[in-house]
Amino acid sequence: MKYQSQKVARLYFMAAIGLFTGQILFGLILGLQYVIGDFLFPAVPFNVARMVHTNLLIVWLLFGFMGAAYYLVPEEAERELFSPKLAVALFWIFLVAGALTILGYLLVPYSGLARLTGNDLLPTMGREFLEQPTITKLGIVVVALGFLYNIGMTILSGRKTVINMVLLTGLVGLAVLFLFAFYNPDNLVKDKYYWWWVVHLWVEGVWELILGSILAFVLVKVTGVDREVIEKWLYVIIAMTLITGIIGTGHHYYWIGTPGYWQWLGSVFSALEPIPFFMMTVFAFNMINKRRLNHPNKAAVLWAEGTAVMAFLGAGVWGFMHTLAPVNYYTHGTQITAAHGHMAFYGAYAMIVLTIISYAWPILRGEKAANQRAQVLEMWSFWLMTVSMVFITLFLTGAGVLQTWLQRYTDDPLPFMVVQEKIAPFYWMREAAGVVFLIGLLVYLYAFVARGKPAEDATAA
Amino acid sequence: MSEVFTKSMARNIYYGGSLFFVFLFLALTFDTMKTLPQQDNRAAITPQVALGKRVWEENNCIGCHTLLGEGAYFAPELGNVYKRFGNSTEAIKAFIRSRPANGIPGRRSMPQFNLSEEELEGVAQFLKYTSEIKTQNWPPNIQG
Amino acid sequence: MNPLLALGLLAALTLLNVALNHSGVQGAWLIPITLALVWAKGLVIVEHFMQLRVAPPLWRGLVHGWLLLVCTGIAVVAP
Amino acid sequence: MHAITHPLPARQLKGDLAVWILILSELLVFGLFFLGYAVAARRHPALFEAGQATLDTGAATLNTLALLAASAVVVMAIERLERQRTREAGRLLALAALLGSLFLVNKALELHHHLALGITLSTSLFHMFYLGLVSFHFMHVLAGVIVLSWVARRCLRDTPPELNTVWSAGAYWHMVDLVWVVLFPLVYLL
Repeated sequence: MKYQSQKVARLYFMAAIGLFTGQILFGLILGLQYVIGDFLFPAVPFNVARMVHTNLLIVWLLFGFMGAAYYLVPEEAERELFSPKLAVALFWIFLVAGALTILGYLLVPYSGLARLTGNDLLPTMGREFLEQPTITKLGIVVVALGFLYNIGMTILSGRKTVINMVLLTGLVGLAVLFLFAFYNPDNLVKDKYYWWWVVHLWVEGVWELILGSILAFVLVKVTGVDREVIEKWLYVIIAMTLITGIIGTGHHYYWIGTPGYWQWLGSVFSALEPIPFFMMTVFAFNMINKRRLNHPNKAAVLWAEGTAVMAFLGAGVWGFMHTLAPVNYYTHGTQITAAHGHMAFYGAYAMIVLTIISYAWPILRGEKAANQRAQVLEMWSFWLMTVSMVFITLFLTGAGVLQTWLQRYTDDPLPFMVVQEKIAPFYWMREAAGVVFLIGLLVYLYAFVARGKPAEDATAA
Repeated sequence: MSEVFTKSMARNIYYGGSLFFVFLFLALTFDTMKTLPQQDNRAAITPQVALGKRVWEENNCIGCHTLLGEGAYFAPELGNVYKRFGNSTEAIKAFIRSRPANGIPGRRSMPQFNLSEEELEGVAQFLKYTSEIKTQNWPPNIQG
Repeated sequence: MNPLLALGLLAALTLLNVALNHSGVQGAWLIPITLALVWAKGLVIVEHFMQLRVAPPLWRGLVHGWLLLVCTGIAVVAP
Repeated sequence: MHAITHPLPARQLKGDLAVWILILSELLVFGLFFLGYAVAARRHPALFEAGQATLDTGAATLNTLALLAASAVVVMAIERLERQRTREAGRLLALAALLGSLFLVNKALELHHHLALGITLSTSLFHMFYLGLVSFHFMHVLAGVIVLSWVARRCLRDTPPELNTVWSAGAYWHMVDLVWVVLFPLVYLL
């Protein structure tokens, strides 16, 4: 660790892992509710559990991104963080606000939460992924602005590397696009149209800039390949991401009341969306093959490779599978979407956060890499989680194909609930794969214990 | 190497290309907003429908159902439920009203939301309005 | 090829194409011929304007492949 | 047996790899739209024939010639620049930009004519393809003209950009031309 203020990242990483664990537990509850319909009903109905599952995902990824930024920005800018105190203060504000929101979801009926937080004044609640009370959304804006100020001042007054500039554009885009969460007209079509400006332009736009810059940073560090080479590929890859991804938003505008031309625009541009992911995979493996040093942190290298592959499979291949309008006409809003969502989020975003944590955590403890045993455990957890995510995706795909066939495609389509019962075996298998994922996560957590005392404390003693 | 590959050109492509497509996207958004009145059934948005949308949101219906295919995949699509229920707002209201507070043993069940008559009517009108949005003939059939 | 000569060739091919399609003649061969002319024009642009004749085979192949694919694709699909 | 004394000159891609990656992706986008057009035209022959009848082939032919001429002039300019005749190159590039602008004006008039009739992307499938393809291509020509004008200005001031940059600009411009060469017969003639 070169700069003292990088230490702030530890707090953020700890919170991220904690919330990740919560997300997985609620995922298992949801999976069970798919097959045992009255599980925990009416105490934790499905909609509440799902809201907790998805909101925890978003929040832990944001914690991860912020931690990553606090770690890598000072090192890239070659100066201390502008204000470590602000970073710590924002951490606690964000954590407490997040925890209160989750508790609100679990303890108060959602309509009560809406009343309690004055949703009538500026109604923004009750839209998928944006379920947070308006006051929480305002809190997110405040935290984001403070965070951007802190990171921006550090970057602009230090060395301006490509990695830092791309990260900064990604973070600014993240904050700006979130403002559309406050636009909620009575007109459902307009509501949906701009809702995607947050959701799609986040995950298939600015978040990919963040992903790209974190991956590039880790690759620079673990391969020793010339920064110049990595940076220009970073530029080209994210350029391709935006060129295909911005108009690619059109694949969400097929059936929500928007004009028909979006079917052509969305199909063509999103057919090309796998290209930047493919380039990222080729790029990551190329850099690792051309490495000029053997970094002792093998686990971090594995996570980086895993991100490159799984992002391509989940976002690229599984996205392409149902992105063409004539296909999407039948698969829209089925378990195919769920399959794609699971692997894409895990492969692209969960794994990149786990990559930077894997790389940075030992350094924050004053060692270059974890001990052999801890690394082996971490790599076991990598394989357990990744392989079970592949199976979760495959089972959901099976469920989705069958659902599409029975409910949408045959001459004599069956009602939703009848179909759900027919595809229950797939849900059971998905739940089993989910349990294996949890075991992988427990191994991951145990790997932290197996690291032993930090080197810093050891020298101090 | 037979190719020249410079960082400055890569940067130009990133900024130039992004800007180009941002403009294109804004232009398309402008056109979409101009076209929407013919598609989005806005004439039907009464205060009742607006109230219904609020009730829909404040009970987090999207947490189980899909609406025009977006949402959770745990419960049936509701974009066309008005038509599926025989073009009847009464049937929708009756269904919501009749949900057992403690669920159905072993099965998925919609919670009892204890909506007022006014709220019930609002939700039903909101779903009627939604079913009349021109969605390029989606969903493929009445089952949603 | 001298650029002006190339330009002359391209202009001639263009005018030929327009004349062909406006002469009122009909026939199953009209579309293949039109696309063959397009392909010929594309060849001149790719080889002599974009200078791909001196480029590594991969890039040359990619652009030529695109041109061929688009021309034959349209010829096959067109009514 | 003769030993080869002069190695063959190394094969070289004229222009920056980053630009060529962009060119390839643009070609892919246009290619997919072209095939989409062909499929749509096959499925609705009457609609597309009627639509085509309303287009002004004469103006489009003139436009094709302007674009082709601009491309040839760019090649001539680059030849001059490679021999350090910078100002001459600058004048030729300015001519190319002018020819490009001619295309833009002509096309803008054509688009304006259609828009004034109240035609939009949603009027019919034909108009969606026609307006969509033509204005998407229009934006590319516009970008190309801006780039060419910038290079021309630098050359005229005797401070030309690096040869790699000029090649890149040229390659992009030729791509815009290449796309039009397919687009023109597809939309206006077939």
